[in-house]
Amino acid sequence: MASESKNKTREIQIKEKVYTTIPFGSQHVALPEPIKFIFDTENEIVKEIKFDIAYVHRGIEKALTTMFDFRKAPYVVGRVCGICSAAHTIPCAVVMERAIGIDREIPDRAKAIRMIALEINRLQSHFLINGHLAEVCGYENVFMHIWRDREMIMDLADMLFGNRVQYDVVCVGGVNRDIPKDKERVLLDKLNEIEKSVEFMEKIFTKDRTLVSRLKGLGVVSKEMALEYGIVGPMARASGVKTDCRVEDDWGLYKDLGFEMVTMEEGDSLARCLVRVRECYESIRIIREAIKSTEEGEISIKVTANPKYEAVCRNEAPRGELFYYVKGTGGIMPDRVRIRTPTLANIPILPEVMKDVSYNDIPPLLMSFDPCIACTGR
Amino acid sequence: MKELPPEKGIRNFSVIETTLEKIREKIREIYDPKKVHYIGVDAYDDGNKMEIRYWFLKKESNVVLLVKAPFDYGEKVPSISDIVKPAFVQEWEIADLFGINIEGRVENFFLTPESPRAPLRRGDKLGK
Amino acid sequence: MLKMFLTSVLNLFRKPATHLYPFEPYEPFEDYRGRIVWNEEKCTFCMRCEMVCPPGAIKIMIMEDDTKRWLWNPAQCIYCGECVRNCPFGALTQENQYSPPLDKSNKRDWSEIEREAERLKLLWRERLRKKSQAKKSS
Amino acid sequence: MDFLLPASLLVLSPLIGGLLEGTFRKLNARMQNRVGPPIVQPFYDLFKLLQKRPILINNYHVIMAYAHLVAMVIALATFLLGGDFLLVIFFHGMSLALLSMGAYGVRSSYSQVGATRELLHILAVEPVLIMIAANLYLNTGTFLLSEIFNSNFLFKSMPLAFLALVAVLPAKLKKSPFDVSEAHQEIIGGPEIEYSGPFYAPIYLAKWLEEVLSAGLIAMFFLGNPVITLIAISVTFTFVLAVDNSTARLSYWDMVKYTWEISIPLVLVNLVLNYVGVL
Repeated sequence: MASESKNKTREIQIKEKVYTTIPFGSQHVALPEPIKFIFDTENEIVKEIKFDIAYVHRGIEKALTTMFDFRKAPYVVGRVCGICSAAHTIPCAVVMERAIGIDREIPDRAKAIRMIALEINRLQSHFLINGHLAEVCGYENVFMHIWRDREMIMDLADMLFGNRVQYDVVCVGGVNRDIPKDKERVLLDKLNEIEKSVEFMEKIFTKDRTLVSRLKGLGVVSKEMALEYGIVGPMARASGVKTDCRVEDDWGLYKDLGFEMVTMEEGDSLARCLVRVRECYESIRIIREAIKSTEEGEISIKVTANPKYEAVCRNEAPRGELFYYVKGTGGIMPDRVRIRTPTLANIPILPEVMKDVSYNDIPPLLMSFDPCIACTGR
Repeated sequence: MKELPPEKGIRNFSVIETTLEKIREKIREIYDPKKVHYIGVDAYDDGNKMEIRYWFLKKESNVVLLVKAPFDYGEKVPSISDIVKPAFVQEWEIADLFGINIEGRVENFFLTPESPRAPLRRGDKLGK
Repeated sequence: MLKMFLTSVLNLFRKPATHLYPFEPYEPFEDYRGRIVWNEEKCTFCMRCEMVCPPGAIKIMIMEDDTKRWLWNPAQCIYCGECVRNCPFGALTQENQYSPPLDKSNKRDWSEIEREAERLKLLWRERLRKKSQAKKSS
Repeated sequence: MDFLLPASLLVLSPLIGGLLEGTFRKLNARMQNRVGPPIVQPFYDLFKLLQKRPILINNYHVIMAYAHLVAMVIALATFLLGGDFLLVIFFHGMSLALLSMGAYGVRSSYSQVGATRELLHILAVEPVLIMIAANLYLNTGTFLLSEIFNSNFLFKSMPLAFLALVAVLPAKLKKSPFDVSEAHQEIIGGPEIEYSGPFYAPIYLAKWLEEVLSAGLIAMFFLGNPVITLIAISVTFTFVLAVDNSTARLSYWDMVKYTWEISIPLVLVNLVLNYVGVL
């Protein structure tokens, strides 16, 4: 009897492959955001992945249709995500304007200020994620340096818009505050300094041997795979997919200012990181052009009607394509608002990429995707 | 961007209306990863009827496409995640938010078990 | 690697970038969106600020003897400045100072205030209705 | 006199270790262009840890933490009181092994992974130390530290062995690029993760003692003039910290590979050179 049961257990052991299960999240040092991965590993190589994002649903889509009128909507969606606050407020304002039917009348100066807000937002987000990427590689010093320089950008936003994180400068019908001449000058001076720290960042991420050896060839997403999974933003551009909503949608003046898309072919973590670094140069250039091309003047128009059409807006958030849809019915609150955040588009590919990667490479791989779970939960 | 007349109540996207039975074929017809970018899944509930909506982008012309199909409450909705690979995440999300019975959905993917059921549903409430 | 090595060693002789906040005061920028200041003399209690406030941090209480009070919750306020821009009489201004930290002396039960304001508003509407009825009948 | 200085060093070693750790943190912060905590911060930490509410996972787990400390104390005592150098190495290795044994005693997978990596640390560090011991024997004719300490400026005859020691110091002190067993961003402290409050205190203390032991190992090469000894220790530690601040963490196999490919050949070359009589 005893031997029989012994045989049984042995059989079970042979049948079932025994993996070491390593949980990652819902709170983890490398990614302090509420997403949970469960990795089944063998000799620290990830074999199976499960994930769960059911932690932070805040019902913002519902709140926009039941609690806040359309004028307040940009302020509400600014709170979807702290890092890409401007990136959310702009398409929300634009989509409301389109639903009202006044999107053609927005003055150029307002568009330029929106672009400046978005690009400053992008700069600080890219600094944040690249610093964080260095940190999860165990490179605390680069993290400290990049975040020290990021403080400059935060101060810039503070000076221009009155707050470090929540710019709240965009409203339906234009923007809230203009950038006076003296601030423009300070902004241009600061941009030179920021450019220097971007150069520092580029030097580190291209030259530093330990960092490059960690990131090179890690989590390669080929172009076919990127297209198949419909990934967006810097991740797609790092795989050679030419997609950028700044030129695809026309709420801003990007086409007029000669926007150049940054793409790379490698598709690994290092490429994703370098695309972000190089986008920083482009952002700085766009801010300069935006200031140069427009004069102080009208910054908003009066909004008298309520949203009555269905409209969409696509915006390039720091993390990728952000999609807003609004269905207005003529009432003060829209009937349905849909927010498709970039991370939601990038999540499906993660399990594919993470398979057969060593566990100690998982944090850099995950951070190179730049997930923002607070956005995803909404 | 192609603009439809405002009388139809739609700005800067074009609509393909179809039925629930035909939606898979329709999407198979449209979707080609090289030419069409998949944006997302959405649902809409006007209180009497539900609608499932798939958003795409035609890359060449930058036109946003909406493929939509109405259906009744409780009807089983086919999944398109075998045609459009990344669709499953958002399908499960709207399945949770609207209480739609989508093929292959995972319960409580987006909401916690304690949260209200189907918060965005208007008619035919599911209750707690 | 070498670059960072040199930077690290040189940093030993540089001034650290840390701002030791409570010991070194931090000056907010000129246009920082800080606390909202209410000027009672200019205010006509038009209720516009209460209407436009996104989080509902401004409440106007209409007491039973028709005196009015303007209440602002610094903890709920998102400091967007929408009320200041929308005030037709310039009764609201935004300072560049941070709002003071909440402690026992200035913390109030805001949900209680909200409920009270709603109740008083209903009473006020009732009074208005009665007044207009009286006018009509006269 | 011969006994008084080592004994007083041993008694004061927690104090010295704490100050060393505090200096490390301060230097680390300054290298990252920060101000950093005060130098006595480790003592604040230790007292805070001792005051915390004890949460016991299992007895075995906690006993191993104390055993880790005791083995480290024995290693340090043997070193300072002039015992056998091999004994120091064995007790040092044993204390790390005890730590990973304790880590295997809990179900947390971070702890388990960390324990495996800790064993790899032993695999990386100890062979180099043993090779250095062999080299010392060739030079001084003894493993007894009391006699080795009488020798003057060993660095002259075994510079490559010293370089090998510097190369394994990051792995020994768990500094980047070889902090794989701690790997804060991957396994959150590894073998230490499940210890908390007063049960973490012995591990924290053992870390200080390990720093003192490392300082002693460096000092061993520069005996003779106390000023030179102190300068050597501070320069070496600054170098290790600067390396810590200028590298990313490599994988655990890289750690074993680098130490075996660089440190051990270095000592071997030194050994051959000593044997031939060049150095």
